[in-house]
Amino acid sequence: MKQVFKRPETLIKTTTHFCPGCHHGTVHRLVAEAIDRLGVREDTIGVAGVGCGVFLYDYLAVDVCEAPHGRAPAVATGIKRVNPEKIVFTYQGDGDLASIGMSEVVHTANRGENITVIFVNNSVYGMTGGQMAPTTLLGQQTTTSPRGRDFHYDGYPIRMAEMLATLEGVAFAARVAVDKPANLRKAKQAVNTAFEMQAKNMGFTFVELLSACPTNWYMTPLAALRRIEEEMIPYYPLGIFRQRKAADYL
Amino acid sequence: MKQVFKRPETLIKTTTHFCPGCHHGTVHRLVAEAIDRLGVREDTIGVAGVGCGVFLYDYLAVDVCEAPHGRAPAVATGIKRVNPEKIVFTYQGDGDLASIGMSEVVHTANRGENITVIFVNNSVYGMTGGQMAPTTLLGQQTTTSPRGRDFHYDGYPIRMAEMLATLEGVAFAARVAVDKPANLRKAKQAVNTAFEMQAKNMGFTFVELLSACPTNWYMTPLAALRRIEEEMIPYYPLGIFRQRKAADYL
Amino acid sequence: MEERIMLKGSVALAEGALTAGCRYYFGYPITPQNDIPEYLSLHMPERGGVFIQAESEVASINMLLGAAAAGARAMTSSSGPGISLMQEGLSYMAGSELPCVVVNITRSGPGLGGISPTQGDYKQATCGGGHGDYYLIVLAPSSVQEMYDLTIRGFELADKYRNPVMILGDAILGQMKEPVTLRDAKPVTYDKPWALTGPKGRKPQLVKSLYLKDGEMEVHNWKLAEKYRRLAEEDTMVEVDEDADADIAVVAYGSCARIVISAVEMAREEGIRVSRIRPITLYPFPSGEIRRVSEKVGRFLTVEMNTGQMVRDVRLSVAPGCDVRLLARPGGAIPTPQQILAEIRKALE
Amino acid sequence: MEERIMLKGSVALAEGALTAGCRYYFGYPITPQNDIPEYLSLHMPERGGVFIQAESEVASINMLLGAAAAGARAMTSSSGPGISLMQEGLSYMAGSELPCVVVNITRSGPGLGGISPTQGDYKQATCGGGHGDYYLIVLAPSSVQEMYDLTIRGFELADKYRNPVMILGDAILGQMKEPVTLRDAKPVTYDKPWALTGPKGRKPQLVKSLYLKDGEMEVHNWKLAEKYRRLAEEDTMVEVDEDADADIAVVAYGSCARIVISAVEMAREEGIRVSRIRPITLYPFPSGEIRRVSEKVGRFLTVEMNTGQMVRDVRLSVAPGCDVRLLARPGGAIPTPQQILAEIRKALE
Amino acid sequence: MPKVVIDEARCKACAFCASVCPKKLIELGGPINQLGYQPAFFSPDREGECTSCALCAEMCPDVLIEVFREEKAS
Amino acid sequence: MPKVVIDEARCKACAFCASVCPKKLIELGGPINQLGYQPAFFSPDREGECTSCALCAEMCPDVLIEVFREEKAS
Amino acid sequence: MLYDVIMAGFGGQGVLLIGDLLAFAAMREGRQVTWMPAYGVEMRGGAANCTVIISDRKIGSPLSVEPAALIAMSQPGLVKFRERVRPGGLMVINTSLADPESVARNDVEVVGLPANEIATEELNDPKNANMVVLGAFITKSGAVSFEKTLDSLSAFLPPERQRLAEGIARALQRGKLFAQEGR
Amino acid sequence: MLYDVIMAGFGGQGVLLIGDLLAFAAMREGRQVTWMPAYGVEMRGGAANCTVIISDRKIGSPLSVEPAALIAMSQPGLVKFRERVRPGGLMVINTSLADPESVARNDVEVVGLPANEIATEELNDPKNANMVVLGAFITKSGAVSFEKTLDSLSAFLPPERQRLAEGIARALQRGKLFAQEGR
Ligand SMILES: Cc1ncc(C[n+]2csc(CCOP(=O)(O)OP(=O)(O)O)c2C)c(N)n1
Ligand SMILES: Cc1ncc(C[n+]2csc(CCOP(=O)(O)OP(=O)(O)O)c2C)c(N)n1
Ligand code: SF4
Ligand code: SF4
Ligand code: SF4
Ligand code: SF4
Ligand code: SF4
Ligand code: SF4
Ligand SMILES: [Mg+2]
Ligand SMILES: [Mg+2]
Repeated sequence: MKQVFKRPETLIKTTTHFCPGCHHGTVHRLVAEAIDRLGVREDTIGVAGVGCGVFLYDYLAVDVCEAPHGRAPAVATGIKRVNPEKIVFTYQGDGDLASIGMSEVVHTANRGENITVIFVNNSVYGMTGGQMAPTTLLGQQTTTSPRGRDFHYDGYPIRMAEMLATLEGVAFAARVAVDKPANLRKAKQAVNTAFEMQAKNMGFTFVELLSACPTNWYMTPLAALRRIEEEMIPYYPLGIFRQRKAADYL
Repeated sequence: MKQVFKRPETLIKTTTHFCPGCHHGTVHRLVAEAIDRLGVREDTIGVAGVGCGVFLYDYLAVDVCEAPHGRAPAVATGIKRVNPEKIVFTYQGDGDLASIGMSEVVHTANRGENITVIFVNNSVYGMTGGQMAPTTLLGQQTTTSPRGRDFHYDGYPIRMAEMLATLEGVAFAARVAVDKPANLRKAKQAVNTAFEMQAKNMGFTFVELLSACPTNWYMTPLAALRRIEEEMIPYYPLGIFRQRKAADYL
Repeated sequence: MEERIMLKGSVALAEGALTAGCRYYFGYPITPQNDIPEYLSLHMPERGGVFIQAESEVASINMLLGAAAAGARAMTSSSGPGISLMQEGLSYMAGSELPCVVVNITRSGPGLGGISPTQGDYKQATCGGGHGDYYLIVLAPSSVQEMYDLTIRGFELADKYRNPVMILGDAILGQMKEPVTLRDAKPVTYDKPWALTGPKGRKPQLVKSLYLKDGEMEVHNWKLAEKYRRLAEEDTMVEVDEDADADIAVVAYGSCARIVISAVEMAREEGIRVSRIRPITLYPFPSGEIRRVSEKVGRFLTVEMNTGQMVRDVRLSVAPGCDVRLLARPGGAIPTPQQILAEIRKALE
Repeated sequence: MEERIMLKGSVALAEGALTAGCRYYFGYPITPQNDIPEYLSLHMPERGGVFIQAESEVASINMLLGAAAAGARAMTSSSGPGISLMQEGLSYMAGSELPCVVVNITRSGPGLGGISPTQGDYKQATCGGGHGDYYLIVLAPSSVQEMYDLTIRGFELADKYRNPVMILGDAILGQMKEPVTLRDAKPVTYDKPWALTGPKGRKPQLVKSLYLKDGEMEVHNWKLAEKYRRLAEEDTMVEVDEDADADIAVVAYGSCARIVISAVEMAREEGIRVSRIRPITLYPFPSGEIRRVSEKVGRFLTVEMNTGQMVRDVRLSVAPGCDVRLLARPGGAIPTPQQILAEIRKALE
Repeated sequence: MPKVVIDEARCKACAFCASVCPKKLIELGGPINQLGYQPAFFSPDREGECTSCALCAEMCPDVLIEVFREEKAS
Repeated sequence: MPKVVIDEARCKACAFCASVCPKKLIELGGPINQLGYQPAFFSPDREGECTSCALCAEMCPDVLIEVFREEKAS
Repeated sequence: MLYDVIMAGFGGQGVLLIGDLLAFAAMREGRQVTWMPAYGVEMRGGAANCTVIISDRKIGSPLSVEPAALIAMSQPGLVKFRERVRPGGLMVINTSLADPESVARNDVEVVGLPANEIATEELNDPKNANMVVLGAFITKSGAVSFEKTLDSLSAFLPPERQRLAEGIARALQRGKLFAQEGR
Repeated sequence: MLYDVIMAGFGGQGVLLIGDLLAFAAMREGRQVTWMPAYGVEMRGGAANCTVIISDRKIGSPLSVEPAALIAMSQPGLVKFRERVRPGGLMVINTSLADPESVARNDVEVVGLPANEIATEELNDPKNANMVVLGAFITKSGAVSFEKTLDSLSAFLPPERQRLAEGIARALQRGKLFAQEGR
């Protein structure tokens, strides 16, 4: 018997603190697989943003630095400049990256910092109990948009991948979803590409993953999968918004 | 004799602290003219960013609030929400807005906050003595890029008008220059439009003005004018990048 | 009518803000204070106010600065890391003499720390926190009723002194429910001729903290200092439960002071003579009352949920020679009445 | 070789950092400390190091956090408003036990304030500043030579204790030139087995400040407290110029202490017996030496360029009954030797 | 040896695996586990129907499913 | 009354006005003013050549130039 | 007199709600009372608990190191707190989801009742299993008056939930009966 | 002995540089010395000034309230500091750009020299007007040894500027001559 699917080695075998159907687990796996694939586990340093992904260090067998909320790209910059030959990535939620961490991610992208940013967009603040995120969809009810997000008061859901793709420093910017096998395959591809391009010193790479937070969407896990397809993807189109060929940069 | 050019009333008659050939004076005038034109001087509150424009209150006869460096859009948000019927604008340099204030301007724009942002892009930190700004051109020597800005270390000059134009909350985003009469006329038009759209509650309006800082460009004022035309405009194209019609928003 | 209703501390605080006439809230989520923005996101619009979830605490404090400059009663709330991010803005508000209320429902630090109740932010709160010569007015409620009452008082003091006020609570006070009596009386309000509303029928006005001309800044600093002196004179608050023949006085504030109540009861049952002092304003610190009590009692015990911070203020306050001890439990640990009692006994040995 | 060269304070400090082996600088411009980034933007790359102008002070401190976590000697510098913005990051670094050097060339505050020399950030520096139970090691140079020497020492102490170190200077010390002797000796370095370099041949490692499990955080807080105790024991620095028969002792630090030197000379010429104490570490504060001197001298004068901040630490240090006076000039005003002398005379009346 | 191994002790019963199996070979509702969930389990006796496509495993957010395939005789 | 009035006391001699005047009617190098600059001035006796186009005024960053036009007899 | 009780279970079982009701009833009796929930990360993973303290004097700490009583709605809830109940104290256990045998103490009074079964099968009202347990607890402990609790129900429930009052009252009554009759 | 002097002028006139050279020469004499410039916003608008203090003992404040001397390279520089020079002190004034008459004090020694004219017309070296003034100041004040100042020039100048040494020396000499001969 040949094993056709197994846990990536970089993924520590343990019970996670994630809720049922939470896609953080899925994204952890994709990252672990990309690291395994490049064979760089021992040369990898992750930077955990603050959010439900903060316990990255309990799940991935790489070195991990905890960053203050939103500041992971700046922390990763410091780490990468000291260790330019190591693989450095950040793992951030949408509150972390698109709200409080907007300035850091934009400037790190603009500097073309040679790191990978894994951006888990679940359209809500998971860890703190379901408040509105910058990515919360219009009309979506959260604990701080109890009448549904209204652009007059709360602004619009931000499309980070598109915005970052306008910056010269960005080597790769893609949006993928992890709601079904077909999308998962593309997601895996995008995460792999991002790490690979980093390994080739091609600059800033960014993958946004549309993910479910069933708990704070007040949905069953299966209903949450449907919401990704029916509500998120229409507003957040999937695709690669920028991809640099090595030659352009060097 | 008919007076065909006079100081706008909103512009206080006094000697400015600006260096010879500094375009802050020009931009102050354009703002004053727009306020005069709408007849809203008594209903206007300006928010001064930190930079050579911080003394706004010495030059414009409107109420002024000093904001911490980069935070003018947040301060303006607070003021506008309390006084929704008043005209509120920020006056910010490129260090203030595009570096430390990135997060505030992006989120304020995204919220569609009904204010006007006047963005003086002179590609350098004037007030603090000529350090590199996010808008400093590649190769430009400043006191903190003594070998010329190098994108490997310092990243790329950021095109704010284009980036903000990607956001749904933005009603108007334009880039103009103040280096010669023809451009000045368009600049005046853009500033007028921005204030006018605010008066009509159309959302966030943004005007980027390419301006000279002869002192920190180590140039004569006239050479500085030429630099705007020959070096800045080619990298920072002039134009209107987003303009909403009222109906779209309401 | 003096009806009591059961309210959560955070909700009582939010209701206090609404009662005080606060109609502008700007804040960013952080545990353990999310009940405040959540409650206000629902109720602020109902009362004609504005609730904005800011993109960060830096944005929150600066939106607050703008709203305060425009003359409104406005508030933000956060916890340790967020409060640290507000230090620049707080310094600006103090420097520009802008009133506001900032709530810190603390979590244990430093860093990301833990979310359990703590008093580890005492230093930051009472030192001003940001750069320069200024102080926040710091109020420390000890019950859900006070979460309500002191929030109202906070808005009044902020306006009276044109200075930011901090309400320093913790997760116990924020999460617990207790019976509360809501106020009927109208909160005191103050004219704000300095507010920025556009220069209609008057000269243009200016809110700023930049003073570059020779000597200006010193004048401004002494002006602020004089304000803090007047504040200490007129508005220091403290609760003293005095035993005229006390052998020891116990000092504690906030939720910790509740536990001291239990300990003091136990001690008194044993026949130990104890006075109890609860600072309500942490800045201005009730040095006068502590000094007065210390002139009769030679032994003090300070109980804190940190590694020992307020104890410095107690030491600076007491009469020379008075012995000030410390019982400290940091990191979200909560001293038990038994432990405090043991410490009282030890101090009297 | 003991050659003296004329250096600007900021440059001496930057050279000190390079001598200490610092190869990573992250900072954001702010007056009056721009000479430091400007000098390092030129010289850091020459020595194989990295200079990054960060987009903000928040980014600076977090890049520093990353570089420190990776095991490098790294530095940032700023002034009041920027330092306030770093408080969250500093709290995280202290909580995660990361070494670094943060320079504050002060400007007068609160708010945007002024850019003249001041000691208004004493409270912020010595209180930890950010949220939670932690302290920075605070070094206060008083000459250009010390700008160089204490920066080197700063990196050593940071690594020894795995704690952020603040160099607290002001515009006088940053802008002035004085003769300086550069060091030949190699700076002390420390192994950093905890650094994040990828888990090659070892278990994965972790830099964090989050402690959520019951009791963990208290243990961590006491661990930090024990470190600060050891720091005070082993590395408190103070300069004492003692007159065995002094009638008064004058305490001042930094540039202010220089003016006190002139004043004390004038006083001694008049026959007044004066001791002079200059804290070099502001945290840990040299309470022991002050206590020792105060056991012989009943009168103290604290001179500060603020409204009175260090005076609290002096009062907490002196023997009971010792009279501690204050001469304070905030907002960029600089007390003159004459003024100090007058105050000394007054204290002795 | 079965083709599909589910770590039932850690299963949180999200049902993602069951929802994607083209053959509907996975059911929910196993005996309650330590986490308090009634886990997914492979339908007894239907192993032959499994194509080892691993869609179930790909979808499991907690990465609890291992999939094997019989090696072709070479 | 002249067509072009320059506030020479405040002029910083940037030369913007002179550089744009299509008729080259403005010169630099007037007597040093309080600010320490040798200000711009309208070339004496060339008033007739001025078209009141106001380009000089538009360009002055310190807004020191006023321009008048003779009103057409109606 | 001071009476303190911890109630623990899964999120969704309504443990915070029965704490709330108990505290409310105590307030209506004119007594001092505090209600303190576990919050934040502790909540993730579905655990929920709260502490209610009722007293005739000002209440100090709203937390209990050694409570007089425990209401355990689930096995993890029971495990977490079973050692802390003070000797002589009371444990009311929902035997549908927790095993009273696992207490292994003989210095406390243990009352077990299959609340989920009772609520679902007898009352046809599975949501009110918590109220069944509360009814039993109030009856056993006398922490508040049972009658006053019933009386305070309509004041306790917000207007849009008044229709639930009847079901809750029935569940409380059923719990009381179980406490009295052991079935 | 402590000697303190303020030098003031426009930016670009090299006032900071002559302060630097004076301080450097003093250091080479083995003395204590401080050099303190005005900085920041004060610089905007073109004013520049610095204070040099030379002493045989440790120097306290590097700023002077009442300096022993003033070097005024411009009229605004003269105006700003003319009241502060201590009675009996010295003022060396560049009469090309400042008016000694405006001092209106008779308790200080005033030396005026048309440094710009001298440098431009006599030396054909307009950049070194500042050095002419410094030469005169050193000669009048004796703050440092004139010869030692000349000697230290090559050490003072960075390698790429060594070629300037000769012109500076000539300018210093010319200033010395003026101080000695009044022309
Ligand atoms: C400075 C600061 N502000 C706020 C918080 C509280 N906080 C922790 S996680 C979080 C948001 C988490 O949301 P997101 O980044 O979307 O991650 P998710 O949990 O949804 O994966 C917030 C606001 C904090 N830790 N620090
Ligand atoms: C928090 C903070 N950081 C830094 C500064 C210092 N500072 C003042 S103005 C400025 C930049 C000015 O540049 P810009 O915004 O481009 O304005 P300009 O002067 O060029 O018009 C800086 C960095 C400050 N005041 N506050
Ligand atoms: S709260 Fe949301 S994001 Fe967090 S673990 Fe649960 S499902 Fe995942
Ligand atoms: S420094 Fe530059 S921006 Fe500032 S006033 Fe001078 S020219 Fe203008
Ligand atoms: S491997 Fe494919 S066929 Fe087999 S159980 Fe999984 S999803 Fe079904
Ligand atoms: S996908 Fe995983 S966690 Fe979800 S039900 Fe299947 S095995 Fe369980
Ligand atoms: S108005 Fe026109 S023509 Fe007349 S001086 Fe000005 S630029 Fe020249
Ligand atoms: S444009 Fe204005 S400031 Fe410049 S030279 Fe002409 S008048 Fe003077
Ligand atoms: Mg999220
Ligand atoms: Mg600029």
